[in-house]
Amino acid sequence: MQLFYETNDNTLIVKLKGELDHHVAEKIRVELDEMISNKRAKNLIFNLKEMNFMDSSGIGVIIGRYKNINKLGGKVAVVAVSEKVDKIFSLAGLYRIISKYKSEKDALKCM
Amino acid sequence: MQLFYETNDNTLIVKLKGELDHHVAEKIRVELDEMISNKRAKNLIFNLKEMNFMDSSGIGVIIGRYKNINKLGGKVAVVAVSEKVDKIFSLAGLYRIISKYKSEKDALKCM
Amino acid sequence: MHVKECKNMEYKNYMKLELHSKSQNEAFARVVVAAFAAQLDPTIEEISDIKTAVSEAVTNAIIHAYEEKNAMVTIICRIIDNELEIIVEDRGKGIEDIEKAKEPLYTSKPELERSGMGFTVMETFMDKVDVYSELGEGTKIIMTKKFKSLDAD
Amino acid sequence: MHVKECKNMEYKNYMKLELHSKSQNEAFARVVVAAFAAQLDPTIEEISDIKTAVSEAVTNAIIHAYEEKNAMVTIICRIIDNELEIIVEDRGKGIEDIEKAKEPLYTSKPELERSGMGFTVMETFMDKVDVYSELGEGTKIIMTKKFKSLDAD
Ligand SMILES: Nc1ncnc2c1ncn2[C@@H]1O[C@H](COP(=O)(O)OP(=O)(O)O)[C@@H](O)[C@H]1O
Ligand SMILES: Nc1ncnc2c1ncn2[C@@H]1O[C@H](COP(=O)(O)OP(=O)(O)O)[C@@H](O)[C@H]1O
Repeated sequence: MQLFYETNDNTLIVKLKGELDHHVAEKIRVELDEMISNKRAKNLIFNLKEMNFMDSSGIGVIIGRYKNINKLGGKVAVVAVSEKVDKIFSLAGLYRIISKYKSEKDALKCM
Repeated sequence: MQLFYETNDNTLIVKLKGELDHHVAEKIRVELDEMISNKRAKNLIFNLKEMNFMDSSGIGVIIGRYKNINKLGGKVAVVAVSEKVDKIFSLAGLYRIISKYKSEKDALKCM
Repeated sequence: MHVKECKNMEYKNYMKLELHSKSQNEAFARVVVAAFAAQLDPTIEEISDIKTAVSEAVTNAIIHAYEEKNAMVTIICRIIDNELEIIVEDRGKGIEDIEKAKEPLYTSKPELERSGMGFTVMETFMDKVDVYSELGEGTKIIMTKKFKSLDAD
Repeated sequence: MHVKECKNMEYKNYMKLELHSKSQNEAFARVVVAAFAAQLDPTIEEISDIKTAVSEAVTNAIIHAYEEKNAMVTIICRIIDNELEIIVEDRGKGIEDIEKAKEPLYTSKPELERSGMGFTVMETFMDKVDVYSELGEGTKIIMTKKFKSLDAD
């Protein structure tokens, strides 16, 4: 799995490329938390356009980041969610706490 | 594995696409022999450009066709042979009985 | 140009895979089951469904059954007609209360950021999921999926 | 844009695959071994080498050991550092004269259009090939290949 990131004001935008399972989840989590604190990011956007596999371990990663960010008053969003991943997110009730947008631009507007 | 064919005068040109192993060799053999007799082909050209895997079962298929065609005074040629398959053909001494060409055009000239 | 498709379908097949309970084998397990299912002429969607379910079951064996200690996970696949049965088995600690374990959002390892959605995902993407478990003995997940592609012919 | 590669290398791993001695499983066996070898960060050439060798050994078990009757073939892969060991084992008829069997162009089944090049191909594409066989008991092929990619780091 590859992780690309950029910042826009106080929002960290993270692109995940490849397969997000338990094996990579542990490393992704550490990387993300480091970035969030290094960049002093308030909000977090996950762009999932190039994530071609995810299982429930991915939900854990996203909810975990949400908890930290939410504590400090920030928001988390997901962008370019495939049908399959959308089903998994819905099962987990993720959209009760995190918003979904079509594009990074749309998400940035609402941060 | 897919098998494409066309004829040029009395030469049958066969394109093999995919993987040629023992599993498909049996079917390919039957198909080829049927085509050769239906088309009354004298010569046979194998275009291997899109064959992305072959093991020694492929040598058996080619030598088998060579034997039949040679009996009736025809020629067999191979075209667009990858480095890997070239190594396998060389090991088997295939080029002592069958010629290799860069293109179908070159092969047709020598039929 | 004429085209001849050289493809063969057999409606009965079997494989058994044993592998180390290492997290890098999760991706490997998915690929193996998907490759075995290829003979059923699956849609991309069907392949994705079984990959996800296998990933959940194998991950559970690694995290919950063996708690990341190195041991063996067994995967058995059986094809009968257009149905694929996938068994994922461990000899780990077992599940005390299977009904509770299957509840959405229930996890015994929130500290590892598990979401508790593993069984729910398996049940969503497979046609049938049966769980057999014995404390101290291990767990066996039997999942089946009927592939549509062959019905259509 | 910054890039972070999230990739993990472990230098010890193991898997065992049992499968029906059906010819459609030849391609499956190649894919499984190639997928297992992926963790060694192989070149396309190295993957192609091991696929070819596995194809030869599994085909031999199906054709020669079991003479196309349905039985089980076992494949074991072991990774130690940058070396992959592949064992292909059958419980078929066994080989009477291993030296003769290994000779290029020798085949006991010319009527099936076998080329007699299977062992030669295995020896060409792998670093080492050992053959153990007992008449009536079965045959075990142990092949190893050292992967260059990791040496270069
Ligand atoms: N193979 C297993 N061995 C032991 N316990 C398991 C196994 N699989 C699941 N469990 C138990 O069932 C619970 C729910 O599993 P699951 O729905 O996959 O969620 P998660 O993996 O996120 O915890 C786990 O937290 C664990 O307690
Ligand atoms: N697994 C096996 N069990 C029994 N006999 C075998 C096995 N593998 C190879 N042999 C014998 O060794 C011979 C040479 O094998 P090989 O070099 O692979 O050529 P081919 O498969 O084309 O015959 C075979 O023809 C067969 O007699």
